Amino acid sequence: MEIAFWILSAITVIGAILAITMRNLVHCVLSLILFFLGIAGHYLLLRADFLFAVQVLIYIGAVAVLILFAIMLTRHVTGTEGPREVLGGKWWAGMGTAVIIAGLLWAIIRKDPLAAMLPAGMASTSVTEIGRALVADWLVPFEAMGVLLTAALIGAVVIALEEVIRKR
Amino acid sequence: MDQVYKVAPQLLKFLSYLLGWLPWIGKPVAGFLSNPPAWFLLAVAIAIPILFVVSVFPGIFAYTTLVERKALGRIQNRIGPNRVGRWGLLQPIADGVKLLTKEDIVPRSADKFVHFLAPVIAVIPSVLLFSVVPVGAGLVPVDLNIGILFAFAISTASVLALFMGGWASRNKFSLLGAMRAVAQVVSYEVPMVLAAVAVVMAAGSLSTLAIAKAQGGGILNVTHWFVFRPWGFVGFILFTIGAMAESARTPFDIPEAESEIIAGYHTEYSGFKFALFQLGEYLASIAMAGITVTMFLGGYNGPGSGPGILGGLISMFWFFAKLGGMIVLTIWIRGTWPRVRVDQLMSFAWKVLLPMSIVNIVAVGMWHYIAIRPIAWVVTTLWLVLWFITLSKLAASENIEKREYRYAS
Amino acid sequence: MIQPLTDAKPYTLTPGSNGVIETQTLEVSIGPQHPSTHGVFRMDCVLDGESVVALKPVMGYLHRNHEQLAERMAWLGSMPYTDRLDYFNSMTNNWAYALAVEKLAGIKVPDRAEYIRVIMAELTRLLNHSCVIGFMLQDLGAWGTPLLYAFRERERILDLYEAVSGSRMMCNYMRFGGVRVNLTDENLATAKDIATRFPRFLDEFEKLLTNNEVLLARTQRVGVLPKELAINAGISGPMARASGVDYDLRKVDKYGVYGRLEFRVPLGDIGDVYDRYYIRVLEMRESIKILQQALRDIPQGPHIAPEVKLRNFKIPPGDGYGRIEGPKGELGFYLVSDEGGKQPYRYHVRPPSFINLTILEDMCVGHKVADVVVILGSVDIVLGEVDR
Amino acid sequence: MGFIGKGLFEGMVVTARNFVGSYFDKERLVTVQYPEERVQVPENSRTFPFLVFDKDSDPVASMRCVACKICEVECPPQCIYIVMDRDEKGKPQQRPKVFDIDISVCMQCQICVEVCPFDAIKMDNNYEKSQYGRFDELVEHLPELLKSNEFYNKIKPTEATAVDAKLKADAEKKAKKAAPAAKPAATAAKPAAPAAPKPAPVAAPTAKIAIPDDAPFTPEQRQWLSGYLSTVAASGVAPAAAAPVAGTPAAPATEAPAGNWPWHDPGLGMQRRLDLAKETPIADKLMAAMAQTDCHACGYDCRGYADAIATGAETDLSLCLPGEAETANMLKKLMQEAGKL
Repeated sequence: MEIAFWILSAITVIGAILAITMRNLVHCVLSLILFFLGIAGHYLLLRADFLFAVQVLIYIGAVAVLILFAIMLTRHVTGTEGPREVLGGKWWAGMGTAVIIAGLLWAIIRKDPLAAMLPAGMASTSVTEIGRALVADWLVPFEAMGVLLTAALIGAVVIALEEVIRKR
Repeated sequence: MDQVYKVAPQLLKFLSYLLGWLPWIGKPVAGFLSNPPAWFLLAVAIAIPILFVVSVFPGIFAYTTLVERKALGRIQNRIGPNRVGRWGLLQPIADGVKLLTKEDIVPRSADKFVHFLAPVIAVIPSVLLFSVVPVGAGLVPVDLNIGILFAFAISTASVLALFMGGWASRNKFSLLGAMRAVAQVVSYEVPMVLAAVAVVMAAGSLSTLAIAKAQGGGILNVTHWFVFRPWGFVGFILFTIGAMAESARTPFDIPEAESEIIAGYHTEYSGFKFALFQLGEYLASIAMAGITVTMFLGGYNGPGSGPGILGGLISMFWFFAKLGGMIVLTIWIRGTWPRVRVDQLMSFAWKVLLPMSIVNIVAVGMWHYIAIRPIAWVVTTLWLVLWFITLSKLAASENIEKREYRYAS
Repeated sequence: MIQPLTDAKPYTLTPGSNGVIETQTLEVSIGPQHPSTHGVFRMDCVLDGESVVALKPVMGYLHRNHEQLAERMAWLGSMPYTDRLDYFNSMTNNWAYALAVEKLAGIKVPDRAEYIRVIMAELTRLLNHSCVIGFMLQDLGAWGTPLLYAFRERERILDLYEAVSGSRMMCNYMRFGGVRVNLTDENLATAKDIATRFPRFLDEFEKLLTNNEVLLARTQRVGVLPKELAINAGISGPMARASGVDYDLRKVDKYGVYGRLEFRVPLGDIGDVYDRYYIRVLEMRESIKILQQALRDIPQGPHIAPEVKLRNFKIPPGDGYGRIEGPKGELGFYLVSDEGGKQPYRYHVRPPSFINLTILEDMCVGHKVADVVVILGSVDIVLGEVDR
Repeated sequence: MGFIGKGLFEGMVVTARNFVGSYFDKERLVTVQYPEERVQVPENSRTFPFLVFDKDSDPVASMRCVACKICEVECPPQCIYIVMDRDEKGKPQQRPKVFDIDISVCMQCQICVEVCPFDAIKMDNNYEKSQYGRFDELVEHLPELLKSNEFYNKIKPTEATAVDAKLKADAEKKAKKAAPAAKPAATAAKPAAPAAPKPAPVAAPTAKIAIPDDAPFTPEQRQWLSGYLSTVAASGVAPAAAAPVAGTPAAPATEAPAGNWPWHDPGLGMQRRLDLAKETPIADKLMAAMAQTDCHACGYDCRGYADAIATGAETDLSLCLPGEAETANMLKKLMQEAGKL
């Protein structure tokens, strides 16, 4: 388990680093997928099967593919040119962001109110319990999220429609 | 896996009995095997399903290609391969040898690394898919409690290989094929998952084994198959269409449409890389057929199937028989229908399949809440038929018209 | 040197400034090495995603100098070369050339020869149309099944051709003033057998295809050729008739003995790929009727005009245009004979494939790239005839 | 239309019927497994040309081809190449020394067969002519091209029977016409024989003696040959008697009987023929300059071509293919001498 954890962590970190340093945009996305895979592996390691499946399904199957699609639609896909410089001269901004996020995460993990609520030992992540949590304990945020996403969807349709109408 | 865990010691005992006859190493090995340590038992228990998946399904793949070529040949009034071995039985081996010995060509301007990686990635998800397909009563390589979801997640990943292959080849046809593949897989995922939701609702579990188990019982272990429910029948058709689109089988083989974009994403692949693409594609197709069988056609259930050695063997027979039936169905369709166009494919997925699968979910709900079976039958059937007629009329009115022809006087 | 299409005809999508995503067009050469171009034909397509925004047909990869060759050769010498124009329909090519020469030299063809020619031409129409539909379905991705059914039936006709003329495809069968070999009773019986058998095949073929929803969706309202454009572009044959142009040389010219035979000319209204498919099916049914009448009425007599010399055949100065309704459209030969008259001074072919191909872009633009190959398939070209 | 999918379902029924039918119905399984099974090719079937000879014992001598080059000229893709055989003195023999067909160029059109006046070239039906090379391997030479009349009869019985009957009738007609001339000269036949060259086997091209007893002939061949030679010799030794008859150019050219003109013998050299025609009108001189094969390459027989030139109906002097440049030059010379050019 230890070995698996380190291997997966290495994959995740390497994927993340490659994703922001590669020259070719498509390579970046492929590295990003590697990163997603590493995260999925971690979920599996934590016996969070459902999260693993959702991670693969949503992040690799949908998000990464969507990014690829966007790149293919916009970039010179058969060429090799990509961003020449990562972050430009503002590397300190990136570093600052990283430090802040790391600090936040550390603080949350240290003093998470959720962690106290959970029963001791391995957190159960079976489908049934996730389902129950979503539609019983966290119903309002869940529904709010649903409404938000629906609104985004409708917005996208409206924008696309506008384009279609203008084209005509 | 639990079953394998139980069987493994017996198997090892048998092995040790066999190996005991060997000189020198026979005795110590036999001793080790007859009383194995726990870690070894675990390793064996893990290895057996892996070996099973890696040996049986590629074998099925090899002979699927042969059966496909033979059956297509017969459909087209030809004989099909019959030169290598009796009835061409060694043809897959000859094909393999041929593909292995062919020159591996990589286009000069290709993205070498991605070009190399794509066929490898094409195979991995396809093999992983089999890990949740129950091949017999209680016999599933890994009984994940999210089996179905896992299958969908993994099969989506296969699109990456297609994209990588198409993009890395630096060929416009390949790129078109890759774009088509991505668009197709992403849009067919949705109705397929929704069709599966109906089954999950009825079975009350995401585990493939539980779904298969839920279809047991009834007369001859047959009548409880989901396909013999109104919603199950519709779900079966929706899921089969989705699975065929997902694994790019005719009439949805537009990512590799040879008459339009030559071979799509694998235009620039030759030799063994091409073979790997084919392997991945066929394995995915077979695995999807296996999942279809599990979800709708009763899985391993059939007359005589059940627990125990004999019941297990019979259940395996039923599973593979149904799998063969599904494979034959795809071949038959391949020999008959023309290919749909890429935009029609999309509009079919979004305008027919998606509404129909949502309607189907509602039908399962009705089925669940109407306690009296005959009424449930009538209501769900009516509901589904009405929607089917409406949707097909809508779809047909867009694309199809009836023509009359006149003659010059 | 072929100019890139984008230079020849600049095409820009709406630029990114006005809020629309900026995209690139993709220029794809479909052919000359492509499974669906029916030979070495190239289509320079400019694609916006999957849609065709411009298309330029590029021909000439199979140019064999046919016309100049004929001008260097005795009249008879070009007869075998006409086989190689549209190598599917050597019989009708032969007939068109023989007809032109006969017109120019004023040769009267015996009745039996005319009937034999009609039989051969209608058999050719059957085999051409059935194979064209097969090829079109192949382009649609039907994995060869309709094509191989068509080939199965074509084989019977080719067997007859071989038994009569000695060769399956390069028949070289017609001669000035008749045909080379007389049909025996056995041959006639075979032809009768084909004529009675073919409708059954057609029924099966139609059952496989005509109501197939995928085929309907793929072909209807695709590649529409309006009637006016068809007339203006000089389109002929089933393609013109599918667009509703009532023009069939068998009715217009009544060459051969077509005047004595009873048949109808099916017409379409829309002129899309489906119409072109179905018109061909209907034409095959009419062809069978013609065949049955011709086989019933065929008289005894000489199969070739006895006065026509094989060698040193000379034609007095003059010019003439002979045309027939080939399976692909109006196939004509324009011949000029000058002093000496041993070989044509000018020899020009009016190939239906070539002229029907000229409106490819008009039919394709706006459709998907997958439709382009189907539209091309429905035009029914043979590159031997396009490039010559 | 019923419901969506009906057409698709019907299509599947059709393919299923074909699938099952392919196991039971010969009509639905048309494959012929080629190397093991072969289709019986129809009699008319044609592939590449071959040259017919009559006698197995001596293919070269008995070949029907007279090297008239009509096929060479008429062949549309020009895949035939012929060189006429000549003896060491340069006298044309009535057969080709080289007869090549480039089967990579040949388009199997059968025009050579149709134009051949001697029924010497016919179409084979052997379609297995693949070779490993692309160039020389695909050129067929005389030895490969020569096939016996029996072979021709075997592959195309109907056609060959008709040809044989026609040839026999022609030969009889010829013999009948030659017989009166041959009779008086029968005694002269023997001494004259050496002068008359016979179609000689390649192995012994210089054989001068007509039919030695040790010559490789069967008795009936020997008999035939002696008859043939006596006819030839008869025409060769009776110039004075024949000349006046032939001297009237008005005689219908098409039915010209052989032997009325002593020079009408393709075995003779150009000089000898002209000597024989020395005292005759211009038309006969012209005729004597020709190759005497009556091959119709010019569109006439030899008599007719000469008459046509003499009367001015034909102005092209280069039409005699077997005579090659020799004849063309001589015709020009004769015409100039006669003051007609």
